[in-house]
Amino acid sequence: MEILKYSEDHNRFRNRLRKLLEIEVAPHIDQWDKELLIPKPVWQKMGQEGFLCMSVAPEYGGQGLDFLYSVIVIEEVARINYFSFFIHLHSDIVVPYIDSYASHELKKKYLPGCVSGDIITAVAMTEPGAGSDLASIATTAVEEGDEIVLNGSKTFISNGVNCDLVVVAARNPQEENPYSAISLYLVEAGIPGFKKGKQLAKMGMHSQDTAELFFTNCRIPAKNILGQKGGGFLMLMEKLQQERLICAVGGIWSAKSILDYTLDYFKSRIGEEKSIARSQAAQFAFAEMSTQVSLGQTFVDNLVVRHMEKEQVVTETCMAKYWTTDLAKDIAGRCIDLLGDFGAMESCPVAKVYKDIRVMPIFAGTNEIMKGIIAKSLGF
Amino acid sequence: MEILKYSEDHNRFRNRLRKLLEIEVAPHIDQWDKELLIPKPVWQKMGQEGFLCMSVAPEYGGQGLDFLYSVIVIEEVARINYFSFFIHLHSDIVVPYIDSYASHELKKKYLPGCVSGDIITAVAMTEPGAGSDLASIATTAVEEGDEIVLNGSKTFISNGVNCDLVVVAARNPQEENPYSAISLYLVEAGIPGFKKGKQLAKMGMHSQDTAELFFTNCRIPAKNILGQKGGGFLMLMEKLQQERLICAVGGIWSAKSILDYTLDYFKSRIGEEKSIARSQAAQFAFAEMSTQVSLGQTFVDNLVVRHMEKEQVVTETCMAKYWTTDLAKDIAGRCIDLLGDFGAMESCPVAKVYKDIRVMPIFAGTNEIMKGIIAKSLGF
Amino acid sequence: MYELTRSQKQIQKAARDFSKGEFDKDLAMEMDEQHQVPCEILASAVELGFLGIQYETEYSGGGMGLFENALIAEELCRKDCSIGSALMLSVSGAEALLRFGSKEQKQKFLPGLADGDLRFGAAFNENGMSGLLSAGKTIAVKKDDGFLINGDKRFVIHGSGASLYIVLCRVLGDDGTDQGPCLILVEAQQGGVQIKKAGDTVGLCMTSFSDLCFENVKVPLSNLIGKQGKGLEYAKSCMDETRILIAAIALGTAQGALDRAIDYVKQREQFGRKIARFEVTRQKIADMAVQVESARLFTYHAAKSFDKKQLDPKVSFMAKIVSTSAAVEVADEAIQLLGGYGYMKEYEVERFYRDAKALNLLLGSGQVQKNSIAEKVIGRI
Amino acid sequence: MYELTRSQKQIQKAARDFSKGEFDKDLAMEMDEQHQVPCEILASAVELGFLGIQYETEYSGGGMGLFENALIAEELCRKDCSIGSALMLSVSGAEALLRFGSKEQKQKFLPGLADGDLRFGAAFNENGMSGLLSAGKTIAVKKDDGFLINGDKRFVIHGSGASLYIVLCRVLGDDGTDQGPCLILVEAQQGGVQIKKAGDTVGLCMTSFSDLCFENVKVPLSNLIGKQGKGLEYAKSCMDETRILIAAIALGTAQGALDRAIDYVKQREQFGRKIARFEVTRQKIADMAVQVESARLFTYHAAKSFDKKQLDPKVSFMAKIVSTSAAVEVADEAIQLLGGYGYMKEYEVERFYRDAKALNLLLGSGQVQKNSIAEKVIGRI
Repeated sequence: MEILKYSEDHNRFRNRLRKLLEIEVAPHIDQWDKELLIPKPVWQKMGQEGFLCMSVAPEYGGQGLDFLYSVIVIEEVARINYFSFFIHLHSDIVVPYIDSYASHELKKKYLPGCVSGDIITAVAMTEPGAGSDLASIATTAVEEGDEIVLNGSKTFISNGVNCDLVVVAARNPQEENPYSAISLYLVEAGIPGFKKGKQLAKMGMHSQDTAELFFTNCRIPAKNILGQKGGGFLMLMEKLQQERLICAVGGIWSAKSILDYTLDYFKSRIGEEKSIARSQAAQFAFAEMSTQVSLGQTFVDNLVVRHMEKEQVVTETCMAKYWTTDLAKDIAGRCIDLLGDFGAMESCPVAKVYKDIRVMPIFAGTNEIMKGIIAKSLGF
Repeated sequence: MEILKYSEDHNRFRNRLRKLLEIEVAPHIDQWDKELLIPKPVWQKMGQEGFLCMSVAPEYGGQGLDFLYSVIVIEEVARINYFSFFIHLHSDIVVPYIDSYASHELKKKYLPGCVSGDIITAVAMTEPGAGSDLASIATTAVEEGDEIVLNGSKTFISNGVNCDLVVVAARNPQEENPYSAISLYLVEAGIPGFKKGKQLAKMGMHSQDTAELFFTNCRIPAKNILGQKGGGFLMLMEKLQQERLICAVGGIWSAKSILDYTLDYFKSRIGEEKSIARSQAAQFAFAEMSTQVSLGQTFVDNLVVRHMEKEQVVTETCMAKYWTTDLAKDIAGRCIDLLGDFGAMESCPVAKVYKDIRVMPIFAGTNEIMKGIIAKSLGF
Repeated sequence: MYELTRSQKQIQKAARDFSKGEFDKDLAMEMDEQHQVPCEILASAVELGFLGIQYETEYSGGGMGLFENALIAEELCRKDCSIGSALMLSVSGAEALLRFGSKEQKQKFLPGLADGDLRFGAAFNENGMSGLLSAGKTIAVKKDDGFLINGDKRFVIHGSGASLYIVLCRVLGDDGTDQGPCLILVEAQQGGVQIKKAGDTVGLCMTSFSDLCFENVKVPLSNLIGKQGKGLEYAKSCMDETRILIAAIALGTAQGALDRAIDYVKQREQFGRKIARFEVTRQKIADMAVQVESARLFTYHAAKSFDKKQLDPKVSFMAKIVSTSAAVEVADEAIQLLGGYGYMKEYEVERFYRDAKALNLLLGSGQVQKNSIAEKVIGRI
Repeated sequence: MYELTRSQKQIQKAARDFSKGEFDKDLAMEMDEQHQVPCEILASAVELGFLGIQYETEYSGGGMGLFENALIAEELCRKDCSIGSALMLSVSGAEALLRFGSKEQKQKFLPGLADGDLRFGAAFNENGMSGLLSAGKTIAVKKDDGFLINGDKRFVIHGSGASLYIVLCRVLGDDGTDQGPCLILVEAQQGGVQIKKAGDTVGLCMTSFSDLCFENVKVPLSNLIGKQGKGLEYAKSCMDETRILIAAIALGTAQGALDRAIDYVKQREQFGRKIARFEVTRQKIADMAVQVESARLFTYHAAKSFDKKQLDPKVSFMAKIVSTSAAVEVADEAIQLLGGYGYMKEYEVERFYRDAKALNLLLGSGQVQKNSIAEKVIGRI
């Protein structure tokens, strides 16, 4: 019983995407990792071919496709082990804020560019002093006539260098209740008072451009607000299910991709180095990891279906996010061990992934935050 | 999305069973554990009420019900933490050998009694020298006219004291290929040459009557063979999917039952001992265990559906068997820790279960055997 | 570190010989099932001087250290964890008196400490197996002519056989003023002392755990140990010794389970060869050996540092957690390696597994130990 | 065990002061990224006598033991694992000559061993990082006037800076008869020796690993170390020292990651309080501290036993596996505690994590170590 029912259309979409990634992306990864950036034309190419923001309605230039298309994109990017390519952040995390909460006017203005890849988006929540703790966001948004003045700084912003448009979470300094103080605003890159910091040097994900963003008396039109004033917290909460589910899909597919690579490599050497491939300990390690991947896959697939049926699966997505991302990390470590002489070399794909995916248990709410939410749901 | 679709009939069945277990079984567990046996009338009561061998066709006294009824029985027995009550071994593991492979005559003779609980069954594969390694079964079956003469001994036979009818695996000493030497025979208790040994003293599962069986020139009618002569290995293989799936259902439900108990106990003390219930470490432990149970549950439920659709899910059931039974063991250990002062007392249900379920990762093929099978399926 | 002096080697060998001679598997299975204290073996261990070796000779001890005591615990528990632990735990409990008692008290109560006549019970806790120290529910009202004690203590190790209890209680003045936690000596035969079984445990079944109930028990003022108000502090500082002893017991338990697993895998055949030849078996044995060695290093290190009065306060907690966790995991893996036999009482490792779990919980689970370690490691925030 | 003599304490302090004075975070980040050997720091460490302290004074060593060397490794790596490991690994490789070389060989080659001029490369393996010893592909044909060597060796630690290699090769007589594995000294400037970078590693990026290629390299017969046919045995017996050194490096790495985690959790606030106050943080820190202490106990124990010539053969494998696993896990948890900052190079723990993983693989992963341990523990079947 396949849990996810892919149609012929889905499969064609997947095949087109796979080919495009193999030709236009995979050969350049090393180069982009060195340059610490994915060139914008790559985004535009993806957009032209219909691989960005598939869920956006045709009215705004999109295709109005279901969530399975997003799942396919994540899977296929994981298949080439290119975790720095944060198109899902754009397509399935940031743009949905605009799609769900922006005025018709803003949507007309920005969504077509988001779909085409001319506009790359980012979301700016995290601050130096507010990581997991959103209630302590310090960036302020003060109304002055029909303008909003933003002041503050954000950090760890993915797509932070490439971005053309940012969803910024900021607080109304007059509101004391932190839960009704936060609003979300659309801010265009390049306007006065908005400065991008230099790219942060990370363990991996080198061509994922992560940066700090600074707002100094940055003025934006008041109508650039998303949804209700003070509704930021609720909007963030509402979108978290999809965000975490996407992380879980990425987690399980990266685990699977690493495992598949290692298993293939290993089996290809059965002839050459019998003692290694015949190692019972190695075989058991593969048996254990395959089991874990199967378990995670079944769980995540089931959640995808429930998410698409608009079920509330907040707790379950937290479970999936933490379990699959921890799993991906563990499997990367074990596979490096199994690859032995090759495992720790930079030239080994698993070694690269090992560095890339270490961020997964941290981003989109650390796995400790996930456990806290799960515990709450149990009645604590 | 509920994976298992229980009908109203299923639910009524479950409720009737639950009530019966609560009234007729639960209050007597301590007593039976002391007596090291479940009295036969309890089996008969279960049979009368339709809770044994539900899958047997009406022609042979059964109800011809689907596998979900078997799942319900396992779940409900796990709910009262009574793992010694091996009715699933009888209903869903041993009797299916008879149901699938016995002659019409044998079925007419034995199945109605199996359904009613008048005949309790056991399966005798394991021998002192052949645990996981079925190919080395040493018990012999020699044809003499229209009789078969059995010689050898079996060990760790569950229901070994109570059993009235045993499926015995024995080898044809003339056949050298171990895979075509094994046949299965039906042997009635009480016939000359068949002796039950004394009950083996175990860590837990005290009222589960596990014993050695001895065959000394034990003569049975030749027609008591199941299926083809020499087909034992294949028959065993064919039934293993269901056997392991049943272990996995038992594993996940025991994990769930322990966790539920501990969580309830814990939360009931929030008022009393705030420091304990507010412990963040304890809350995270519950979050982690709940996640594991959810993952296992989804995986096992999905397998139940696929098994019912007659899919080949041999590898997946091996995965499920090892993962869920290890999980149950681990969760029992962690819950004992969480229960603290109460956890290690014999009077604590979790402490009892801790001893009972330690056998799960061993029986029905050790978890190491499971990993070996999984590894084979990966191409080693 | 492993270098033992000649006399230490002799002690070790004597303990090994004693356990081989006196411990019997069938008897052990029976005592385990009946929750019996192995009184006869205990008497003979006392007679031969195996118990209380860490006490000074003037109190009938062996005048040696915790390290020698740990060596004995390891050997006895390696042979049989249930008997060994019952023996080793029977002479603990007097630490507070030894360290903080007055000369008079020691002269009065301590001679005979290790000769089996006088066994001590440290009645410090009011909860259960976790042994959290507490003086909340036991009140000693200080009158002119003595203390009047009322309240309950729980889970006193071998409390039923003890003739003298060291009780952690809260002292109130006659006017009801709180004078803080104190340790007070109470003789078991004193009127008003009731001793009950604390309930059967899942492991360590030959060790008795008792609940005590004090009803208007009167003891002289001279039974106060050390200074008033210091009781909790004294009690806490004595727990190092108990934790190290438990670590040593667990070390022996782990080693004993490993021994049995190695013996089994070397004789058992499956699929045409000894299972000791399978790589996965070998990897498991190696894992187990590493854990046993960790337990040994931590236990020896803690005991030796203690004897030199140089114990780093976090180390006894670490030794307890490492050693008891090793025992649980090694015994668990031993069961798995023995397969169906591992689940049978006759093969013993199931008992090692249950005892290990009980040791792991005694004085608090891993979580409790780790919170204490964190306190020392993180320090002031 | 922790008791250090006065001179050991001085060495420890000197190493700590040196690392504080000479190691620079920004420079380290750069050298890591560029895969550079920290030559200047190395020179100054040599000058101050921190390297080769375990060698005899006549070979410009410090005349001390592996234990003192381990203390230095721990301190340097605690401050910076990449620099520290690059330094400590730079003077290893000469063990076989020291132990099995003739007087003449030692007099000729060893003076200056620890003074930085002459660095040794142990060319024992033909695979890669796992360092499985092998003499299959390197052949030395024995002629009347010398050995003629052809073949490849892989992953020689700091092979590019070495001036002298100890090469494990298979010796063939002139007539082609196999005379078994031997260790032969080869000078780097010898004609026919080619040195290549073995490739970039994911961690330990300041340590260079080299592949060697020998093409008709001719060396005198007097360059044979010890007896013919004993080469593999010699090489194996030298690995104890390397494993203990790696354990010490990993110990420092683990401790360094823990230090950084503790500092961070004590200053970082979330949800209105320092994260060091959250129980889950504290439990993690306790777990990490236990692992660091395990690494320390095993490393010190192994080094001390080695110095006393009492090393139990399984212990160096255990020390290697325990210590490097501790480093990986402690660094991993440190990253998690630091959250987003942990993933940033500036906060260093990501480098500790990568280095730890490389240390874990160097000379073979856990599986390899465990198979060796099992051999010793299970014995003959």
